[in-house]
Parts: sequence; C-alpha cells; structure tokens
Amino acid sequence: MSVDMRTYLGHVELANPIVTAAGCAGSGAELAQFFDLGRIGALTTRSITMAPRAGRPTPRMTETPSGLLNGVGLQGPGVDAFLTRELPWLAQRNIRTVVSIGGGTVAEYAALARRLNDAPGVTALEVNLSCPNIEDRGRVFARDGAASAEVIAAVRAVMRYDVPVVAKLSPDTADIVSVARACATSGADALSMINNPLGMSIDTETMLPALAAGTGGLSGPAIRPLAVRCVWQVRAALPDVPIIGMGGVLTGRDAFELILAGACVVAVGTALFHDPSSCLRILRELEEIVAARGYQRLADVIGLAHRPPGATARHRTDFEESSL
Amino acid sequence: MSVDMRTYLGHVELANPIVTAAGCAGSGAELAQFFDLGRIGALTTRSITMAPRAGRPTPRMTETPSGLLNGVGLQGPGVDAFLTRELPWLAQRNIRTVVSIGGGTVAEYAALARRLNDAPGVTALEVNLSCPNIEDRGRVFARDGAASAEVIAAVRAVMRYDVPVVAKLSPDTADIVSVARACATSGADALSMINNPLGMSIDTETMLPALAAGTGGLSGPAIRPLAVRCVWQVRAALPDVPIIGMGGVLTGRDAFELILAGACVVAVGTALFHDPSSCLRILRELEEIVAARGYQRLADVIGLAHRPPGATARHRTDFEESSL
Amino acid sequence: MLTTRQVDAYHALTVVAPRIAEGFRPGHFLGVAVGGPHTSMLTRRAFFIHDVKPDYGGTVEFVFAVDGPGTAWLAGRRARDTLDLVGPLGRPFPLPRDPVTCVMVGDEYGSAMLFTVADALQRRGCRVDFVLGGASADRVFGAMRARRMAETTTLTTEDGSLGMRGRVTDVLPGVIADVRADVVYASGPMETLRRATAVAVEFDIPIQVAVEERMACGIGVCMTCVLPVIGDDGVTRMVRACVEGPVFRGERVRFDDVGTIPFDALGAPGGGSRNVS
Amino acid sequence: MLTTRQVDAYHALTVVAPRIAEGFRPGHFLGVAVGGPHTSMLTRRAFFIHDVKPDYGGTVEFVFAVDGPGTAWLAGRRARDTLDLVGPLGRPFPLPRDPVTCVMVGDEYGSAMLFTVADALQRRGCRVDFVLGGASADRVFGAMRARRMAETTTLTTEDGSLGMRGRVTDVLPGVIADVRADVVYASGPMETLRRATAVAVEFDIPIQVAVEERMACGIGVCMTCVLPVIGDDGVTRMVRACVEGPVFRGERVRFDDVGTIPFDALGAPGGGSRNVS
Ligand SMILES: Cc1cc2nc3c(=O)[nH]c(=O)nc-3n(C[C@H](O)[C@H](O)[C@H](O)COP(=O)(O)OP(=O)(O)OC[C@H]3O[C@@H](n4cnc5c(N)ncnc54)[C@H](O)[C@@H]3O)c2cc1C
Ligand SMILES: Cc1cc2nc3c(=O)[nH]c(=O)nc-3n(C[C@H](O)[C@H](O)[C@H](O)COP(=O)(O)OP(=O)(O)OC[C@H]3O[C@@H](n4cnc5c(N)ncnc54)[C@H](O)[C@@H]3O)c2cc1C
Ligand SMILES: Cc1cc2nc3c(=O)[nH]c(=O)nc-3n(C[C@H](O)[C@H](O)[C@H](O)COP(=O)(O)O)c2cc1C
Ligand SMILES: Cc1cc2nc3c(=O)[nH]c(=O)nc-3n(C[C@H](O)[C@H](O)[C@H](O)COP(=O)(O)O)c2cc1C
Ligand code: FES
Ligand code: FES
Repeated sequence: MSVDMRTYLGHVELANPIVTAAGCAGSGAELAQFFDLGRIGALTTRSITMAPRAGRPTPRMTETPSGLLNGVGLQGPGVDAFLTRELPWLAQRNIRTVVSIGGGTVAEYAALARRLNDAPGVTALEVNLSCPNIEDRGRVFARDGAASAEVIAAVRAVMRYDVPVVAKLSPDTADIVSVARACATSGADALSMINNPLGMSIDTETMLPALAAGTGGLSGPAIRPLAVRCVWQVRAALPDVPIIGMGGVLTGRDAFELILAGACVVAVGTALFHDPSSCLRILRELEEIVAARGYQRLADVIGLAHRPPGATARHRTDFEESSL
Repeated sequence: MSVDMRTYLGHVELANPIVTAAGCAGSGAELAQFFDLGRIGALTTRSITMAPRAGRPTPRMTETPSGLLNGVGLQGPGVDAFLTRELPWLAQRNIRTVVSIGGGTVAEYAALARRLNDAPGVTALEVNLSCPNIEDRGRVFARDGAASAEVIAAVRAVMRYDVPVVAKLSPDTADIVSVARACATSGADALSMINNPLGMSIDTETMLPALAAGTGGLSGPAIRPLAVRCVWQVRAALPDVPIIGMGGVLTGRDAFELILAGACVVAVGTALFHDPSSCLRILRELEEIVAARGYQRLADVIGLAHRPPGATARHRTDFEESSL
Repeated sequence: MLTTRQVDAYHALTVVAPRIAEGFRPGHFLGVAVGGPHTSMLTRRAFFIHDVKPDYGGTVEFVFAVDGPGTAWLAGRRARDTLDLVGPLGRPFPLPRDPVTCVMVGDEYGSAMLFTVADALQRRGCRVDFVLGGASADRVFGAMRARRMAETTTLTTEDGSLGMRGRVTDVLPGVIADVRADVVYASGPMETLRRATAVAVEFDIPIQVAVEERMACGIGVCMTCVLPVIGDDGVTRMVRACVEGPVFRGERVRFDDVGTIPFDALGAPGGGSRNVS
Repeated sequence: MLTTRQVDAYHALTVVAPRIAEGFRPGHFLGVAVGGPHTSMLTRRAFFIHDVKPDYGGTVEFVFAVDGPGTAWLAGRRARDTLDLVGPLGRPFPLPRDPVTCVMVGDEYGSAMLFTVADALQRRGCRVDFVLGGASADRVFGAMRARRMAETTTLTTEDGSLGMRGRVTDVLPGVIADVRADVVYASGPMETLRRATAVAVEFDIPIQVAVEERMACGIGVCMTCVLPVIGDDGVTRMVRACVEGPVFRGERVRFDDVGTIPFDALGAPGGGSRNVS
C-alpha cells in the first residue's frame, strides 16, 4: 500500500519529508554519485557565508559514543561562488534546495538574504542561528530569543514572500520554546531543530582537546533524545508552525519518531557520512512504517504522539469512514 | 608505581576522586553487597526531599543510543526517614557521604539544609538545582543564574561552615559559566556538573512517549561530550572552584577525560546500572592511566588539558626536579 | 563460555557461571549485558534462570524470546562465545514448610523458571501440578518436562493448536478444584498474573507471582522497576521488583494500578507531599 | 563474506565485493563500517586497497594495523562474517604515459597500497624499484612481493632488525641517484611523505603522495579531511583528502602547515573574510 508522503513547509510542497541537513551534503554533486537527489524532499546546502571561509584547523572531527563531534567552522566558498557554481548546478537538475545562511551580524544575514532573493532555485531559506554574534562578545544568536528574532525579522523583511524563511534553533538554550516563539512572532515561516549542541572531547593520550577548535558540535544518535524533546516542546507550544526535525536520524524508525513528536520534515545529517544513500533508505523505511501502522497519508501521523494517552490513534479505517 | 589519589572538595579531603552520582546508588546498602563503599571517595545519596515521594508512574526508563532516559521523579523516603534510617547506616560504616537535596522553593532547600545541619556523617551537601521552582511556573532553578544563586545563598547561610556546599548544575541553560559564577559568588564551595539534560523518546509501536512522564533526563556516554565541555568552560572561567565532573563515565579513561578538563572529583552514575562495582574498576583504571602518563599525584593532572597546545605537560620528572 | 539451542519459539543459552549457580535459589534472575564491546545498548537484560547444573563447576541456563535488539543479539551468539552476567538477582520463591499441593502456572517463556521451583517443592514432598500456556503450540515452553514431573499437566493455547483453546487462567479454576490445590505459583505476563491472582483469591488460597517489570539495573539502585504493593502495615508503597521482588504474594500486588502511582501510595503527589520534580 | 589472515604485525582481510573490485584503480581506498549493528561507533574507517582479484566475481583485500577500537573489532572478524564497505573512494594515482623509472616508497602499512600501482606501472613498461620500511622487521609490509617484482628493493627499520637502520627517507636519495629515478610514489605517515617530498624536490623529480588524513565520510561531504594544497593558480586551498586526494603531487602539499589554516589560504581568518563561527 502506498502512502501519500507529501508535506508542506508553509505553502511550499515537498514530494516527501526527507531532506539533507545543512552542512552534511557537500555541494550536492558528491551525493549525486550515490543517488538521485531529485527523489528526496529537498537538499539543504551548507551554511553559506558572505566571504569564502577556510574553516578551522584539523583535527576537525572525533567520534564519541553514538555521536560525532565536529569543529569544521563553516568552511565554504562564500556566497558569490555559491551563486555562480553550486546553486545553478542544483537548479539545472531541478533539485529542491533549502539554502542555509550564516552570518556574524544581523546586517550580514540580511545582506545574504538580499543576495539570494533573486536567485532561481531557492525553495526555502534556512537561517542558521548558531553563529556567534560578533557584536555581542561572540554570544551565539540561537541562545536567546531576542537576538534570534532580530535576525529573523531582518531576513524576512528582505526575502521575497514566496520563499519560506526557516529559523534553525539550537538546544543550547534555557528555553527552546521561548526562542521558537520569538522567531515565529518575528516572521519565521517554519522552524528547524536541532543544531548541534556544543560538546568537547579530550584525547587522553596527548592530554589535549581532540579537536583543534577545542569545542565542537555534537551530532548523531546520541543527541536524538534532545531533538525529540525540542520538537515535542515546540510543537506543543506552537502547533501551527511547521517543524523540520533533525538530530541522529539513522533509520525510518528514527524519522518516524521525530514526525510523531511533531516534525513535518525530517533532515538527515550524520547518517550520510556512514551511508551516502541513507536518505532513500530512510524514506523507504518510513513509508513502510507509516503504511504498517495503517495510515495512507503522512499528514495524519505528524504530531500524533501528542494525543492523550488513552485516546486511540486515528486509524486508516477511521479516516476512510470520516471521509465518506 | 602508586599514585597519590587524594583530592579535595574545598577543605574536605577525599581518599580518591571516584564518587557515586546522586540518585544512582540507592541507599548505599544495595551497592555494599558488591563492593566496600569505604574504598571510594564518597557516596552521593539520591536527592533527599522534605516529604516522602512515590515518584513518577512507570515506564520510568528507556534506552537510547549510548544513553538512558529516566523519569524516576525523585522517588525517596523523605528527610525524616533518611535521617533515621539511611544516613546512620552510612555513618556507622564510616562511608564518606555527600548528601544531595532537592526542593521546590528556596525555603524548602533551606529547611532541608537546616535538618541536615546537625546530622553526623554529612561530608558535603550537594544542592540539586534541576528541580522545578513551584513559585516560578515550574521553571527549573538550574536554568538561570539568579534563581540558582538564591537557593545556594539560602543553603549556605544555614549550613555549618565546615560542610562544603556543592551546587549541581544542568547543561540545559544558555550559559553554564554564568550560572556557575552566580553560584560561586553566592557561596558555593564547589560545583558539580552535569545533571541530566532533558530528553524524550517516543515508542514507535504505541506512537506515544516511551516514558510515563513524557520527558526524562538523559544520562550515559551519549552526554559525555556535553559534560566535558561544561567542566572545561567552567574550569577556564573559575579555575579555583573545585568541580565534581560527571556524565557518561564508564571507564578510567572517561574519568581521566573529565579530570583533564578540570574536575577534581568524578561521579559515576549510569555505569553502576551495568556494572555494580564499576567505581572500583574505574578507580583502578584511572590510577593506572595517571601512572602510565608518568604522574605520581592526581593533583598534577587536574585541568591539564588547559595548558597551551605547544606546552609539554608537567611531567613526573619535572615535578621531582622542581620539588628539590 | 556457552552453548546454545533453539526450543520451538525460544532460545536457550547455557553459560558456565559457577558463582551464580552456587548462589541460585528458585525464582532468581540474571542481568545479561548485550551488544558486545562499544555497543550503544547500555542496560542489561533480565532473564529468569531456567536451570542450574553442576557441569564445569556450575552452569546456568536461561530461555528467551527475541523481542528487540538485545535479545536479537543474544540469539546470534554462538557456542564458546563469552557472556557478561550479573546474578543471581532478586528475592527467590518462599517454599512451604508442609507437603502441600501446588499448582504451577506458566505462560509463554514465563514457564521456564517454574521447573526449579517445582523440583524444590517435590523435594519437600509437595504434590505439583502444571498449567502451561502460550499463544500457540510453539510458544508453550516445557510441556514434556512438566508431564514427566507433575501429577497432572494442563496445556492451553490461544489458537487451540495444543491443549485447550484459551488462556492458562481459563483452566486454572478447574485445576485448583480438581487437585484441591493449597497454593499457586505463577509466572508470565502481568495480565496473566493479575487473572491468576483473581482466581486464587476466589478460592481463598495463597498465590506467589514472579512479576516482570522493565528493569535497568536489576540491583535496586535505579528505581525503574517499581509497582504498587501493599505492605504488612496495609500501606501501599512503590516497591522495586528487582530487590523487593520479583516474587510477591499475588494479593499484595495492586495489579489494576500497575503503571500508575495510586493516590493512597506512600509519597503520592497530593498525598501530603509536594511534587518537587 | 571474507577471509582473514595475519601478516606479521598486520591483519589482511579479503572481502568479496565485485562492484568495488570492478571500479578499482591503484590508489583507491575503502570505507569500512565497524562495530556491527547497534554499535556506538558511527564513522567508517578508511583503508587503502591492497589488492583486487577476480575470484568469486571480484574480491578486494586491505591490510591494517590495530590502532583503536574500530581496528580491534576488525581484527576479531572471522571467516564468513560479512562486512559493510563503501568504495572505491578517492582519486587514484595518475600513471605516466612513458616507460619511466619509478621509486615506490612505502612506510609501515602504507606499503600495502603500492603493489597495484607498481603492477600498473610495470604493465606500461616502467621500471620499478622499492624502498620499504617500518619501525621494526614485523612492521615492514610486502618485502617478499617487492623483491619478486622490483628491480631493486631497499628495506629500512628504525631498530635495525631488518635492512638498513633508519627511515625510508634516509635511503631514498641514494636509491634515486642509483636508479636514476624519474618519479617517486610514496605512501605512509605524513612525516614520511613530507621528507620524501623534500628529497624529490631536491632531485627535481615529481613525486605523487597518498596522504592519510582523519576522515569521517570519505565521500567529500563532511569537510573533516582537509589539508592546505597549492592549486594550479598558485592559491592555497583547504582541500579534501578524500575526494580531491588522497593522491596529490607532493610539492603541492604544504606539509609544514598541515593542521593549520595558513594565513594566505583562500578564506583564512583575517584574509579578508570575517570569522563567523
Ligand atoms: C525479572 C525479569 C525476568 C525476565 N525473564 C525473562 C525470561 O526468562 N525470558 C525472556 O524471554 N524474557 C524475560 N524477561 C523479559 C526480557 O528482559 C526482555 O524481553 C528483554 O529485556 C528485551 O530486550 P530487547 O533488547 O530485546 O528489547 P528492547 O525492547 O529493545 O529493550 C529495551 C529496554 O527495555 C527493557 N525491556 C524491554 N522489554 C522488557 C520486558 N518485557 N521486561 C523487562 N525489561 C524489558 C530492556 O531490558 C531494555 O532495557 C524478563 C524480564 C524481567 C524483568
Ligand atoms: C585514505 C586513508 C587510507 C588508510 N589506509 C589504511 C590502511 O591501508 N591500513 C591501515 O592500517 N590504516 C589505514 N588508514 C588509517 C586507518 O583509517 C585508521 O587506523 C583507523 O581509522 C583507526 O580506527 P580505530 O577505530 O582503530 O581508531 P580510533 O582512533 O578509535 O578511531 C577514531 C576515529 O578517528 C579516525 N582515525 C583514527 N586514526 C586515523 C588515521 N590514522 N587516519 C584516518 N582516520 C583515523 C577513525 O576513522 C575514526 O573515525 C588509512 C586512513 C586513511 C585516511
Ligand atoms: C560536519 C557537520 C557540518 C554541519 N554544518 C552545518 C551548517 O553549515 N549549518 C547548519 O545549520 N548546521 C550544520 N550542521 C548541523 C546539522 O545540520 C544538523 O543540525 C545536526 O548535525 C543534527 O543532525 P544529525 O545528527 O543528523 O547530523 C552540521 C553538522 C555536521 C555534523
Ligand atoms: C536513574 C537516575 C536517577 C538520578 N537521580 C538524581 C538525583 O536524585 N539527584 C541528582 O542531582 N541527580 C540525579 N541523577 C543524575 C546523576 O546524578 C548524574 O548527574 C547524571 O546521570 C550523569 O551521570 P551518568 O551519565 O554517569 O549517569 C540521576 C540519574 C539517573 C540516571
Ligand atoms: S531495576 Fe533498578 S531498581 Fe529495580
Ligand atoms: S572525509 Fe568527509 S570530506 Fe573528506
């Protein structure tokens, strides 16, 4: 039995809910050797910055239990090269593309949005708020609702209305719901969570930090419980705002977990490093799980775990009856 | 070669740095069947509350990748039964005991400290700040420096001067350093970190939260990178405040990692569920590692990873020379 | 070091573990580490001990059904692999002083732990009768052994593929009446224990049940495995199945309230204590 | 499906993998999943392909030293276990058009990947000479095979237990001079590649090096494995060893700056771009 896997980011329809996570799919061309990128919901780019960035020194990555710690430091070609080389490559192939942007000031985010405004092939704009605010002693925007809201408002103001603006949140905050609410209020059409919580690992042989950058972002299944919790809390507080859920998704079961918590789109990051074509496998597994639970439409299971414990799930047959 | 493993929590000497983590060692008697509790640095009690507590409904625990999610809800006998039954049992056996307390208001924490003030056998008082503040819409104290500082000041004011007060911090905050600083300023003699970050897991069969409580605390190796980062950041900012490090310690290597980051005491929690006598194994492994690196004193490796990358570690032989 | 065999729907693993074998009493269980080194699975899995033998200084055997990743991993073990065990754990069955008549009720893999109990009872001169069941014939464990040792053995399956169609608790009243049972020993899913207890209460005879609650430590330190049990003083407490059980007197277990904190339990929210966390 | 053998200090695993064998070119590497299902180890380990054979539709063999938990797990695999591989990965060695004289420099397990290169060179009529080394005799890989195929083979060990005492790069100048080498192919630790490149530069002959940088994905998407390499345009970029390498022209790699972002690299902090994260 086939399932209608279509989903929506604001008014933008995606063929299915599986997308790549920012910074985990290279420029797209690398993954295209392993599977047809047109078959997933969308590809998310790395966070594009104004200038080219060489990133952090190596070592940049270390393994932790069921996790990965990375200190890449947003290495990338800068917005000019992105617009002349990477985005056209994706657009020519009709690959749905969520463009992620990263900046050091509110003005820089706005400038990036302005540059992307007329570019063909931008399905949605994801604002990576986990960047240090160089005007506030390097405090990360995402920590705090007001700083995040300021960035979102500035980006929303310049970005064309038909491109959804997605605010990407971090779990490293006292209250993710208040940050989410601030972003939604200031114009975010959708929210995306979670970015990597800050972690660290020390090499007990050299007795020094394992990453050249010292601290790094933690990803992978280790953080999935944090991701599920964040999606759950934000969905409970803001049931009408679409959520892109991510964090440690390796299988269709994991994607389904985030969908039950309230995500309508699920991004796959670290799993791509292990299995380059994992997106398609996860999509297939997810579809099988949804079908096995008796549903014909993905839309019917989004946030389903929020129903009261006693209530039975709205079942395919119930649905058929009610549609008569 | 034997290593001098003594360490200090303020002016209180512990024979070695390995202690149990709050809420993970029952009343002590359960573990005593597996090893001699007198051989570890100290036992930490579960968080003692004013009234007896039945805790949360079951299911209370679920496994996550390299982690454990628990929603026990501080089940415990209450302070009266603790003082008449559990503490004397430990005191009679000369088991060093860190008593953890949990409350719903500043006044309740202070009242608990007052009850414990004259009790014999309290080596240190650990204040579990990850409890909801019932006077502030259930916001957890540990989220925020001001709320944490208020609790610590109240407890420090009533607790006898020779019992160190330890503030136990949570990673679920925008800035752990500012919470740590607020606690130290208001009288904490030491800091303990990290308590469980809030997580969640959904049972994809029932399509409902896996824990009866919905959300739960994440523990185990999955969170070790968060623990190392918190200890590192706080040690860098407050180099003179003793730190009890915890979070996912399974082996002597893991304990050594937290010590290199800046902890002078390391607590073992979840590992006890897998291996009841893990504390002694970890202690032995840690001692071997410290010796293998050429050090004779634990004190010489605490925070060692903070040295500048180029600098060579202060080596045993250097130490011998400098002590001539 | 172990040997492995498949018994219908179940796997049986025998492990050389002299210290566990030595301390064993009927009703004890094991904590088994799963997944091998660097696994992402942290908690031990609990299994009742099925049998203990003196070979190689002492072996223990347990029987299990594949349920999730941990039991799937165990099912993949081969002869001579090693296994990391903690045990024996739990409070064993209390045995009667007098030579009474005992009905052993086992459902699904729950049956496996009853045979050492039955042995011990027979050694004390008790009469033993078995009622064993499962969803289908391949899920009824130990029917042959029961037939060899018991006065009577009654089998049930839900699909009728073996013995009577139905549940063990459907036939239990008849068996109790026929054999004039003095006491019931039961092991199986919570629902089976609940029904068996109701039957025993009806007949006004004591029942000992071995409960199965989700466990993380098995040694009493994590507070995962609690259920509401009425104490000698009449007060309901959330007690740990791993150290205060897994064996309880059936009528003391508040089966209908399992999975809740009954409002009258010691320390229940609202029951005079405040809800701190 | 695999077979396994121990070669002195190394383990060699042969895996049936027709698609990888078919796409293989000398210099390619594999990404190998370690730890089995439900492992806590997420990243694939990278290994150079040592050999490819047509048996069973195509097999690949790789050689490794036990270093940490992933390689320890691999060393514990037994015949007929299955292994999860991705490959072939990386940019292979460019081969010269003309029949030139080539010196193959291999240090430790780095030697293992040179034999298929040497084969391909010989098939093009090149003369091949080997310089192989390691810390001790048991860590010099492939000496026999080198002796069989090469015009000359020079061995070094740091402890003098085999061949000359010292490093491969100590004897390299002599070999280059003796055989009048046209080009060097080198594989081994970064320090060895750095020194070998210095020697080649000294002799003003080209050198192709296969670098080994920590990798997480092996397919170019994670940006873990970068090192500063000078492009055709003279600009230094932080390029990915896994897709832009692992084979580079030695003199293009800024060995002294590996582990740093050289101030003049494209996008370096302060180099006109702001440091955003
Ligand atoms: C005292 C006791 C004795 C038991 N004896 C047996 C036995 O003899 N034979 C047998 O087949 N099974 C027995 N069980 C159940 C057995 O422990 C579970 O089937 C097993 O833990 C499932 O592990 P998994 O990894 O396959 O499943 P998962 O569902 O993936 O397990 C995830 C987690 O949940 C726990 N868990 C899941 N199901 C159960 C359960 N039913 N009971 C307790 N914990 C659970 C696991 O321990 C683990 O921590 C017993 C349980 C208890 C508490
Ligand atoms: C292109 C390439 C080819 C290689 N070929 C071989 C080979 O043929 N034979 C061989 O023995 N080794 C080879 N290595 C090194 C091999 O990948 C490491 O020894 C191995 O990854 C160590 O894994 P571990 O789990 O034992 O150690 P750990 O240190 O626990 O590994 C932890 C993490 O660090 C990475 N890592 C650790 N050391 C290295 C290293 N030296 N290089 C790259 N990543 C590392 C691992 O991939 C893993 O992600 C190669 C490395 C690269 C990059
Ligand atoms: C190597 C790496 C690079 C990343 N780069 C970015 C980035 O450029 N922008 C961003 O918003 N998130 C970035 N992330 C975070 C991921 O998009 C994702 O939020 C996170 O890793 C959790 O998902 P996962 O566990 O599936 O990887 C990166 C993560 C990794 C591991
Ligand atoms: C079952 C369980 C109960 C806990 N109870 C408490 C508690 O009562 N008070 C407290 O401060 N921390 C409590 N904790 C947190 C631990 O003390 C510790 O901070 C955390 O689990 C991280 O360490 P670990 O990964 O070694 O378990 C509990 C943790 C677990 C797993
Ligand atoms: S399983 Fe931990 S207390 Fe019972
Ligand atoms: S290893 Fe991921 S980019 Fe090279």
